[in-house]
Amino acid sequence: MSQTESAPALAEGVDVPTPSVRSTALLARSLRLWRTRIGAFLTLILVVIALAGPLLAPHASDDFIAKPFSSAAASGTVFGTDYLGYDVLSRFLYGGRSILLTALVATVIGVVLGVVIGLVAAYARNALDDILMRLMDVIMAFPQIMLALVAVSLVGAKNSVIILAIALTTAPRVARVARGAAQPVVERDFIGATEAMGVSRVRILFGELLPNILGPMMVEATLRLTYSIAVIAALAFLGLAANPDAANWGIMIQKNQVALASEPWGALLPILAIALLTMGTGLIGDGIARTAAGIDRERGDE
Amino acid sequence: MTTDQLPAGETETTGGGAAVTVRDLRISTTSGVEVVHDISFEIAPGEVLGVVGESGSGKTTVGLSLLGHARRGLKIAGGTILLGDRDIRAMSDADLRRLRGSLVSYVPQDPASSLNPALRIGIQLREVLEAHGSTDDKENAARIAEMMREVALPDDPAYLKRYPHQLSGGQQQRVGLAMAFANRPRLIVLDEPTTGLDVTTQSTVLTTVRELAQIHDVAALYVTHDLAVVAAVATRVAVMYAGRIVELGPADKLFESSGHPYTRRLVGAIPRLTGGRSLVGIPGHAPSPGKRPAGCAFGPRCRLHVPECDEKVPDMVPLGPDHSSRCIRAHEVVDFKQDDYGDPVALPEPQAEKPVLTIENVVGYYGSTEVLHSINLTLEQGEILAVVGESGSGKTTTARAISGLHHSWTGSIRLGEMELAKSARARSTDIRRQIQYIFQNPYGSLNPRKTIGESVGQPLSVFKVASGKKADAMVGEMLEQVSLSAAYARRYPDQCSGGERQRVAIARALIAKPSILICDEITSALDVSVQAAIVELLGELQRELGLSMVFVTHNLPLVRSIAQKVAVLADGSIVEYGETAKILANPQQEYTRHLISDTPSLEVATGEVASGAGVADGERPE
Amino acid sequence: MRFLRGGGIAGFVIRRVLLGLLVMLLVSIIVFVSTQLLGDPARAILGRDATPDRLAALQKQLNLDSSKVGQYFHWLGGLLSGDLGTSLASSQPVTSVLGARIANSAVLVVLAAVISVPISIAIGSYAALRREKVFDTVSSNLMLVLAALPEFVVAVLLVILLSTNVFHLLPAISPVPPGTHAWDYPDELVMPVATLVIAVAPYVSRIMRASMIEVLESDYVEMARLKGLPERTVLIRHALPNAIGPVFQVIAINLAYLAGGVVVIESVFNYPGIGLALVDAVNNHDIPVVQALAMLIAAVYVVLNLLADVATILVTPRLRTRL
Amino acid sequence: GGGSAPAPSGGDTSAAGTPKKGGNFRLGVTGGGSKDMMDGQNIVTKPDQARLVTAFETLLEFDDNYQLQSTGLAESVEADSPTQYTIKLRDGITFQNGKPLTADDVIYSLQRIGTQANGLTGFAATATMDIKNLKKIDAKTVRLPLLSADSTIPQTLASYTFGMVPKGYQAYKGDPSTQIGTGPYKLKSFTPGQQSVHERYDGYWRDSYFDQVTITDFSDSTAQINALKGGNIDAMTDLPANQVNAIKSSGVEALISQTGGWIPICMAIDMAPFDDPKVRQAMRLIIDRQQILDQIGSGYGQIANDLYSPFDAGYNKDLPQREQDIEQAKSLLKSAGKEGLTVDLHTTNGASGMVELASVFASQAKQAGVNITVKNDPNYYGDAYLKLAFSVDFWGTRGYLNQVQQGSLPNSPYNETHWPPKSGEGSNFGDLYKQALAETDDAKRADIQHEMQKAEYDVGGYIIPYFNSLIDAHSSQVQGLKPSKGTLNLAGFGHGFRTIWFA
Ligand SMILES: Nc1ncnc2c1ncn2[C@@H]1O[C@H](COP(=O)(O)OP(=O)(O)OP(=O)(O)O)[C@@H](O)[C@H]1O
Ligand SMILES: Nc1ncnc2c1ncn2[C@@H]1O[C@H](COP(=O)(O)OP(=O)(O)OP(=O)(O)O)[C@@H](O)[C@H]1O
Ligand SMILES: [Mg+2]
Ligand SMILES: [Mg+2]
Repeated sequence: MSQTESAPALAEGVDVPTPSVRSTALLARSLRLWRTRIGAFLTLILVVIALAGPLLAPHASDDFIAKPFSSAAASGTVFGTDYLGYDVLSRFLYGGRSILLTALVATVIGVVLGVVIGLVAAYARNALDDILMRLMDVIMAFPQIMLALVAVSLVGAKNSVIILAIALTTAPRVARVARGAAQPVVERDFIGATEAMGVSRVRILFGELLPNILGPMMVEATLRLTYSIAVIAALAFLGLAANPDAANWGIMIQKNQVALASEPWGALLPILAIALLTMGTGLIGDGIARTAAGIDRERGDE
Repeated sequence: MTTDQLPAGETETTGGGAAVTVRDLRISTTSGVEVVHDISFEIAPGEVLGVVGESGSGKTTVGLSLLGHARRGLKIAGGTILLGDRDIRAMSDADLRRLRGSLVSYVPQDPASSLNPALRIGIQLREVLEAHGSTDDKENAARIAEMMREVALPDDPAYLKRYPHQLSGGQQQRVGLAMAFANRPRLIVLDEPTTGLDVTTQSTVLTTVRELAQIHDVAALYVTHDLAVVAAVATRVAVMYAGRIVELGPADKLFESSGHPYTRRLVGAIPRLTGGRSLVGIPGHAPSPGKRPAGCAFGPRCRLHVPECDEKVPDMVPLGPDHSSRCIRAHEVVDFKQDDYGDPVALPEPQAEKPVLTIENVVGYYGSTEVLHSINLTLEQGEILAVVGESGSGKTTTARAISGLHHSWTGSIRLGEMELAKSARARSTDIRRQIQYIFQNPYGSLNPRKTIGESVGQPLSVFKVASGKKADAMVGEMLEQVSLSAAYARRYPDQCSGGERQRVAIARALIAKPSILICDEITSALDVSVQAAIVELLGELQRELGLSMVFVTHNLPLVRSIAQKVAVLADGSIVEYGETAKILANPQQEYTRHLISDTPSLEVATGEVASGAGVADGERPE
Repeated sequence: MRFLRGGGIAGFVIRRVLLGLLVMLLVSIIVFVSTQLLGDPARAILGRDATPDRLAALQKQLNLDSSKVGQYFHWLGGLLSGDLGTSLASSQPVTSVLGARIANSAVLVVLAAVISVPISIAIGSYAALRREKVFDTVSSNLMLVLAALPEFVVAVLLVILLSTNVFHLLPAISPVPPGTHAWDYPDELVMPVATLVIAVAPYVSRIMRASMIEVLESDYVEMARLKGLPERTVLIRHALPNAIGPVFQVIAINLAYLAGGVVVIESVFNYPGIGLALVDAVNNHDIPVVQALAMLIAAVYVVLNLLADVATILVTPRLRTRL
Repeated sequence: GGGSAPAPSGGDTSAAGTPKKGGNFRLGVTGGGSKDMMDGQNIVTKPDQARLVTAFETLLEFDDNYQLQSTGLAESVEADSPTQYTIKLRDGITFQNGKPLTADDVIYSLQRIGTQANGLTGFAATATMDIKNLKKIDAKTVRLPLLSADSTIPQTLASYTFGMVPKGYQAYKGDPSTQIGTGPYKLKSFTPGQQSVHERYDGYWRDSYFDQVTITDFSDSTAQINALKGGNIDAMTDLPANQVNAIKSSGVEALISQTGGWIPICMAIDMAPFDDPKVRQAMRLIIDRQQILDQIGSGYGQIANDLYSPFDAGYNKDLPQREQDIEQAKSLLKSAGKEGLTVDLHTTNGASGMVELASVFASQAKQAGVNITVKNDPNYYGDAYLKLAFSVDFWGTRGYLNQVQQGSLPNSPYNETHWPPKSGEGSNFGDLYKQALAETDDAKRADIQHEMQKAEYDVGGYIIPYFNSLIDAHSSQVQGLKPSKGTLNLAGFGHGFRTIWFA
């Protein structure tokens, strides 16, 4: 390590590297908070259930075990049977995958779309910004559930339709947040520095701007995932789900909720799962948000 | 609120008449890390004690403790704070509340964020009176009017109906002062109340503080990191370093014959209006709380360091009446001559008749507002041209127009013979490479998500100079050239101090091998010692590489130390343009004269230069 | 956006209204185009009974042969003059089909808003004050749990708890017989309103908490304390007005969400509001009703946003005086 | 074969106590919406059915065993010849405005149904009636000539959409006073999609007990059950079969009526892959009827044999009950070259059980290597309907020939299976139908029907797993409800709300 005479102490370095704000580090740091840990734990468990569930299921998802809504004792199962006489536990274990994947895919598409729009709008700072955001306003004027409802009734309850409807309604909400987060970043000098260098706009958007709003975007993404899961469940509750014979938590709630008072598990298990999952992602988002805020505070005003 | 006021009188007190007495004050974080250690001082009524020190040395923390307040996460861990003879630490919350704003008041660093944006200033003024028992509306109104006049603000009701954002920074700060003096306190704590104000406003505020303290016989603690400001306002000065007072004494003594190496170097780092001496920065930086060494905290940066320094924290060594220093070699230090720091240096002669940059009739706009009026400048090869002026005079706009970041202008800017397009994007790669811009705020000009190496290496790939291993090697070399080590390439900006970040920014600009460097107030966000180091570095680079620079600043003394030529901007026009020494010594324009006289400087404080008219009649319409 | 300046608060409101109208115009185009996709309304009405002759008869009756553009302007003209067309399903004017339902839903939403907004602002503020203390921890986590429960779950649980299985305190459904008003049946409103309150309160209180914390950390609140102001004054005069500004937007978005969220709640409680009407109209492909509801809900969103903007401006002098 | 329906409950309550007058009977009905209407001869939604029977009555009536009775407005409906009937009205019957029921009203009523432009449900059933030449013999007698022989006329006249309306009658258009029928309750108010209120008509010719009947629309059965349990309604339609046990505990009773309703899986016999009779045969061997009945109907219902109209006198009970036979199904598919067949089965939420049937059948088919993808299409009854190769539909109780006329003839309005075939077995189905219509001798007609059913049994396009039960629920306060084989819920809504009362 060479050092010039005029800077003897520099190489020994900075004694306290202030906390890092890189996104991976952000996630790792946020895991120091209990709420994030609990959230991650809940999310992990439910994701594992959703993904590995079919391997654990005592019965096939379409094995008839006993008469519909038989009690656990009467049917010799853990949680009784559902509205058609399937094993509730097995249906539950099979049923997470699709809702999770649907919600995830929809959210990812929506968030990516929203982030791109938000970044472009924030960076444009001109009429394009206004036009984009007004367009987002127009889409936002339709509640998510309503748009999904109309879309599903137009084209049928296909997964692709549900995904598109949710993605489309997620995007403007994300775009708003992304734009809000990117606006102050756009004003910062390092963007000017890259502009002066002549770096292409696309590079500036995704190479310079994007990494700087990852924190709030991660919070937003978990929040949106939470909403997506809830919307899909609500659609199923209203009787609008793709593939009615598939094991699916949303459909389980809809079909079995009639027995909530007598044989509750068929509806209660998926309700709990969805509640815990949304709670888990919510906690993670909260944790990331708090960590990001904490880092910003520790970093001091810039 | 005049019941327990001390009789007006002597300012030279150390005895029981002190307005405030602090003994062995220790403040730590709630988790137990000590932030401020063993602070002891007194302030007499009517006296202004200046507290200086680098960022993070604990100035604010000490200041707030005089109000019995510790910021979230901090607590007062030990020692006594006596206000007159009342022990603040023994007071109940209710008593403290009654104390604050009446006996002790506070003027915050940033008036813009310390005034409630949702309340009219009249209300904010009135509530200080009401909170301390004055409920008579008429009386209060009269008192408010009086306060406003004292701080030289209009006292009409319409003005009081304004919101904080409808006031200029200087006016806001004076509202803060009015609020602080409202209940005629015995002690007032001012926390860098002029940082961020332009020189003219600053000088007004300083005058106001001094006069108010004297007239009302109020003791004041004036916190700042600017020695020149302290020189202008304080009678005594406490120098803080790493949570300790390292030197305490009368202001003039401290600047002429300081007894601590840190103070010495601080003084040496301050640019002089009279110039002629190169600036010397203090390399390295202060250790943060919890990492402070067992011995002298300044030891690792000290040229006079001896092994004994590391044994224990040195005691205060008395050096004279009311003057002491926390250095075991204090007596040797006192004997040094200040001029030992900073060699007299002649700025290199520019190679004339070879203008690298020509600005002709440039008129700049924001929207339809004209903010630059026909600017004409030339920059010779190897020359540093300083652009100075008050805030809003158009300095940044000029700099950005040259670098292609401000697109809305007419006229002509030529690089050598080549006409420049307005937008950087429209310029050729080579032109973009030749003109490099360095931003004011080192915190904002580096992408926090990129490593130093990525940031510095970016021009290489954008200008297709090099890539891969070769680029990495060049980045390493460049970092060393700006006095960082190649290892910094792996760090992120938040792992670097402000000065280091600014070096990185310079490295990023230099790596493209530019012919012109545009520097926009690149040192104003930094501590003086760091500023000096950066200026030192730029001077070296200029000499070695023959760079030409446009150096934007509002710091006139700094101009004297670095630039051959200076252009003075006022309201978007160049009012004066020529050789630095000539203009500073013999300003032709009233505007320039004001600028010079308003600039607080050690020369004035130490009597090297007679105080200009500006300080006295510095009142300018806002 | 130079023209977006000047004229003070009135000018601002006028500009926002114009902008809102522009949004509504775009919304109307989208609504019209997308409802065209709903397919042949005649066939939809007849369903299984769509024999060719009945189909032909109905198509003629519905006058579905003019050009799309013509239909759009005809529809838009109707909208502007308050004529929303005729419901395909019931052959009644849309206004009379929806009139009472809009009133019913409005009662729900307004009650939910009036209850949830102050409550959540109070909870959020108090949690911010007692940051990291028991109240904050408990309320934050409770809010998180409530936010995680989809509202139909909340509704179903409330029914089980309060009316069918555990206690029999409240009616399980809220049918609001036609010709009467929702507020004539306060007991029937309790559960739907409670569900909506639970749906909204977590978000508003969370934002309020965050905003309040930010304000409490601000220099001016610290300064207010250092001025020796009583804590009450610090909170009520200094903190609250500043903290509440950003919350208006969130309240607006949440209330707008309520306008759509009633779909599920109305279905659980069999409450005759626009939510049920929407599901029904969508199922029946009752285009005029879907169009009217979409426009209504969008209008609610636009108006709420406008109100939020105005409210934000009003509590934020910096924005107000810049106009 | 045979049903395994658990003993219906609630049927014996009627024995208890004597009828009492008074009370507001609150009925909750699902399946309604803004399409709700009121017309003495037409329905769109299920609540419309309940509304119709409050005020309108038919000339003949079915009893609880789905046998024709002349307990209705007509004293008698006699066949003078295969092509002519005479209708004799009962004395002393008045409309709710006090006007007596006359031959003119009957002629107006039948002609109203028989006019295509009116778009009424019963229009198709009037195809054989010579509507134009209806003739008033005297004030109480009407002659109904036919265009061709039709032995199903009495059944047709007993269908609930053949209600008698006063001359000049129009469907409800906002004025309750236009809804004048001969029934026990008079419309007081009506808001489509929400509620209708009906007051007792004091001049009614039979007994009725409630002061008022309130019919409320429900969007789903959960809310309905909650309302019933919570005491907000007195009775509800269509209790999900799997809830029969669950509700018993809470002062609520189920009324289970074995009906002739059926949910067929329909194979279009002229569309691939079902144009091959072997494939159709295989499908019918794949299905496990008992399992379907147990899982979908919770056991409430009766195993069927791919034939409809079980209560018809001409129902062919001799054909062997088809059982699941996967092996044979496989070999049939193999010989048809359709091993590992993959096919879409279209269904919709049109009636409860339709989606579930498709799901359960799909899972059963896997055993035979047949891959069925269930398509739940909300627009099923749109353009696609009747054009699908493989779909699920639903039907209510009907006499055999009535049903054939609705769904199994080339010109039937709802022929999902595209039956009958143009050649081969069953191609004479249409001729046999005409013969049966013309046959006045019950035994001979039954023989012809047997032959028709044999063809459908062998090569038809329907898979009919079971006849479902109508399961409704009511509070134990409601008396007089008995199970009925009829089409309408709650035993024809307590026979137009006149044979039930509050305890
Ligand atoms: N709330 C806090 N919790 C923990 N440490 C703190 C807190 N506030 C300040 N510190 C630490 O205490 C030290 C002194 O801070 P202080 O703000 O008093 O410095 P300062 O001299 O006023 O600096 P500046 O010139 O930047 O205002 C710093 O090292 C800082 O990191
Ligand atoms: N984005 C902007 N929009 C409109 N006007 C602007 C903008 N930026 C600067 N101005 C105006 O242009 C003029 C020149 O501003 P400029 O930033 O060049 O001043 P400066 O000399 O660099 O000031 P400072 O010392 O405060 O940095 C000022 O009057 C300022 O108000
Ligand atoms: Mg400070
Ligand atoms: Mg500037």
